Amino acid sequence: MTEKITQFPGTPLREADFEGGKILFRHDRMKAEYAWDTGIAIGRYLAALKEGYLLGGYCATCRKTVIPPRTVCEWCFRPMEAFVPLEDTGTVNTYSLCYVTWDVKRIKEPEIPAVIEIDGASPLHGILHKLGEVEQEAVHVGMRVQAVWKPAEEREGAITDILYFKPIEGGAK
Amino acid sequence: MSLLKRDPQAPPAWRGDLPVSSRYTFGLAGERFFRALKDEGVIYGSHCPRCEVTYVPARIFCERCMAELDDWRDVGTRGEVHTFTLLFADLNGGLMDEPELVAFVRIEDGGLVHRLGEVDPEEVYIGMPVEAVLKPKEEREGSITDLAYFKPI
Amino acid sequence: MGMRKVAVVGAGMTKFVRRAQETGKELAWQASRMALGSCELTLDDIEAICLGTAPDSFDGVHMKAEYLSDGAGGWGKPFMRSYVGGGTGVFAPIQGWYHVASGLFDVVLVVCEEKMSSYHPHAQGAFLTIFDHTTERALKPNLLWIFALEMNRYMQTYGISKEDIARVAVKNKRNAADHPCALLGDPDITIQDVLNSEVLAWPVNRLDVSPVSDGAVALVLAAEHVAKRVTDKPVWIQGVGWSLDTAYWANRDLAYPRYVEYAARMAYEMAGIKEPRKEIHIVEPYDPFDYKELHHLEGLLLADRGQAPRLTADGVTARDGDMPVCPSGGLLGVGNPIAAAGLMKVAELFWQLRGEASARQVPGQPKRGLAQAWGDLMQVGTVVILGINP
Amino acid sequence: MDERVGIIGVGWAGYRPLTPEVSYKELMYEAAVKAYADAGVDPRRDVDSFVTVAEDFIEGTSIFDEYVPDQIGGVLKPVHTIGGDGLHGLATGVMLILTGQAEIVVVEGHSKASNVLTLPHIVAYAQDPILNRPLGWHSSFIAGMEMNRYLFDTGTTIEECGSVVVKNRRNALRNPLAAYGADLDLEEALDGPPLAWPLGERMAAEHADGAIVVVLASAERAEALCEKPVWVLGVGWCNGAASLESREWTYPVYIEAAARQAYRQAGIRQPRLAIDFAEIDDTYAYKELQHMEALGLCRPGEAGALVEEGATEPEGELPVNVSGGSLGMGDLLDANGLARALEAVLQLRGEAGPRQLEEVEIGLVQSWRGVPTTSGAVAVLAN
Repeated sequence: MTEKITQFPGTPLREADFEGGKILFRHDRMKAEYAWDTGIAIGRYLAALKEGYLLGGYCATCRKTVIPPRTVCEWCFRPMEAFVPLEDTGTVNTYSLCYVTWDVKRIKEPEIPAVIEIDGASPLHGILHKLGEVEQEAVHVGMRVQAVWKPAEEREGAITDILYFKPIEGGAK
Repeated sequence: MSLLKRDPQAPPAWRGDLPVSSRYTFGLAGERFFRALKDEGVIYGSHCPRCEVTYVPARIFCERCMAELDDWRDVGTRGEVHTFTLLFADLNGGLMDEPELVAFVRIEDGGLVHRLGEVDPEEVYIGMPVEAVLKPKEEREGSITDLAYFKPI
Repeated sequence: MGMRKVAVVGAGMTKFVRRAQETGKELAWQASRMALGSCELTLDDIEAICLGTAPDSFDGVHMKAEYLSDGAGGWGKPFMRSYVGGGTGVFAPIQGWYHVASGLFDVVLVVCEEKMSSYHPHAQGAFLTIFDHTTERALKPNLLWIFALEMNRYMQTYGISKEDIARVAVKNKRNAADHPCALLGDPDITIQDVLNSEVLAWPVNRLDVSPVSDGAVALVLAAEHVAKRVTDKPVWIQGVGWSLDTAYWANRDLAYPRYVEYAARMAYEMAGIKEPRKEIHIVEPYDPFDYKELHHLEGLLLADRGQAPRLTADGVTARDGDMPVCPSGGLLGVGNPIAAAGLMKVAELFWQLRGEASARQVPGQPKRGLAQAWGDLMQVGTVVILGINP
Repeated sequence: MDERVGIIGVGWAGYRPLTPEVSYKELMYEAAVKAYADAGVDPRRDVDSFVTVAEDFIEGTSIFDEYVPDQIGGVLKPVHTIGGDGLHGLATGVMLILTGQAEIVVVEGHSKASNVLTLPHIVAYAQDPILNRPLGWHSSFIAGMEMNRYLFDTGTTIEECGSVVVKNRRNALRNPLAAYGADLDLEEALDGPPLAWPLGERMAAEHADGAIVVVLASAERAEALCEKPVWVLGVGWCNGAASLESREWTYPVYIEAAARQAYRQAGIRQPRLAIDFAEIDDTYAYKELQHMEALGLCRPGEAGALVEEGATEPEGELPVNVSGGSLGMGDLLDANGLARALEAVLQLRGEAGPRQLEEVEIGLVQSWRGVPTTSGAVAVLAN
């Protein structure tokens, strides 16, 4: 640091300081609830999930199929031409073996999040989801996978209507 | 605008929340201010000699000149109603049957926002002298609620 | 460019700590007061405040800027908060730059603060809410996911090993041992320590990650005629650039940060830089994770794609190498209070280019440095180029 | 300001209590497409920088600026978010152009208030977590206390505040963009349940959904692209005291300071004489009066009388909130500043239809970020 400045402010605490009344502190929790309007594109995307298929969008100017669908193409700013039903199979673009949950709890069996390029969409166009029914060692970039859906009556129009993607034996599809 | 058609069957809205759970320290000033309130029942202000301002509650910096404030002084427990309101709205968007009588009590160049007690709303006026009523020492925990309310003197 | 010249004339910062007792206001004040003191100015000399701070959920206050405003000197002054996620720390001085270069102000205070320890029980929990509320959040993702997904894609695409990447964590944490504000400075850390540290989200291990922290940093920016009066060593903002990619992060290749390239080109053009690898003498790329330093060096066009690891292995990026990278110790070593972390890098360039970085001083006569921050959904690049010539 | 900045395009969408048929992205996209058509620009080719205003907790997403570029045409371009009101965004756009680095800048603000189910809880989370929030009160207690002190110090009456409600909600009847037009008499305006005495529920603006996009251009590009640009003669913004305990309760000093900054740039010494009409924050009825005084449009305590005499009616000598203001159009949260600016642009272009004012040349626009803030901004626009 500049030679002139020698002493830096900041009062570090240890977790133990929060016990035994050493320091004053208080907890609070924000009650923040929402009902986000799904609108045209995402509304339709969720409806398709409920019916058991993945929906994309097609831009006629860029000749590109994207997922999830959106009403405007972010590249040419033209309105998207049409909804496009897609396959529920795809290719693992990248993945991870995650041993920590969203609220930082350690888990023994890792979750396997992955970006899955969806067949029928343009290259590199995929969605975030999880892999299942797979050995950790078997997972690799380029692996062919297929969606495993909840039974129709349990589906509610959500990304979690797909339980996970599992490997396609022999990559036949 | 859009070439895509809206699907009236589509779920109109997605319900969700934004989980925010917080743990706040009181800060260097808050630690000292609320410990004095809790242990000695004293309300501290801090004075900026350059700007000639005495902040209540006491803070460690002057917002006007950024000087460090180490001249802390007991400002007593009396003040005057600078303004007040009868609050009916509750956080769930409804109306409370029993409104809260809320005031900003001027002490030195600052003051405290709190309830008024032992007084009818009709009797309250701007400028009314009031005094802090603290909870008994054993009930105090180091919080703004260690102060029960201000009452007319 | 015929624009008004703007220089950094003062800087100050707090220690980066795991849990600060100070409130966010007090941290912002501590840094602001030191920055003003470093160039002997008072708050009366400041005409506007530019505040940078990242998610409100960390400090746990809605419209956090308003809460922080008195600590940042905003009382009775023009005060505005800029916010581009993790890129905020390097964007805030850009905000300060356009305040002065526009001609509306001559002297501004740029303050960045973050208090992540107010999110309870752990700051990681707040990151769930950066994902799309309708199409992704139901999967309960956490921040580690996207870093691990990006790191894996980068490693697989260019055949980069975990050892290559761990070398960055070692370099930065050792550099940070010379930084008086550092949280995780460690002169003796080895690559083996990094590789053996607990796996969080393969391929990310614990020591690949910068620590959640609390802290604040502040700079004083001044127009040319004021800067020359205030200090004999003003450090000029020669180039600024920022770019935001599409939010559909699963629709683009994570192996290469093209938005960092767009931001860098914008800054190079403004600074009149044709050969960045020759003309940039110190680099402070954003390193919340060790692989990010390499990923960003390539995006900044300071290394060929997939070749940044070799520079590190050959010692080019060491403090005494040809192109010192993160001499400060980076986020990995000094700490990562998000917005303040980015501004710490700009403050580092300020001190380095004035020869005032004491134990961390880069040898030779560095004339120009580049600081870069990154954030959002692997999506924003912010770049600032500082130099000793206007 | 030696260099001038012009508004060459405006676009809007929504302005209804509910907009269930579109997502927030589609609402923003609709406003953007209209603005770009109005300005005759293609965002992918012509726009140099984008500025948006938003707050995480209102959107329900941390780091909301992630979800902005796609629907306004800003992908892989300079896009940044300001945590402030629409006029803070407008001032940012002006600065970007005055640096000489950008020639065309887009400013966007929106509200999807209808999607927020627990808004009072979120607004309460802006209170100081140690000094105020533990008491657990709805933030309107701050407005109630401020109004009470304002009436006490200036002698303004509750009836005068009520007449602001009557004026603005009647003005809104002639504004197709206004969701809350109504023909009320003073008694009806003063009636209704209390929020925080003396502040009644009907003196507080209801929320609405809406998006507004404004296209700014350098003087040179503005003249090339648009026959009647609306010029931004001055911008100003300021904060007061952050804490309730050290702030000034009667007079918003920060609004006066913001106005002084904008007037100095615009070369205005006598605002009362120079300004033809004003669009002022009226989140609460008393605020319109308080702000008129802080903006130098009249002396402290005089605003109430001016409203009752009809001086601020559309046909008065100083029309205020001809659009209906927030009371008439609905509170668009941080997009309010742009809603005020939009009306000023339409008036200055002569495109305000049934509520068009005659021969207007200079309009004043002012915004406030609402409780518990002391943050406001001002802009002076002219044709």
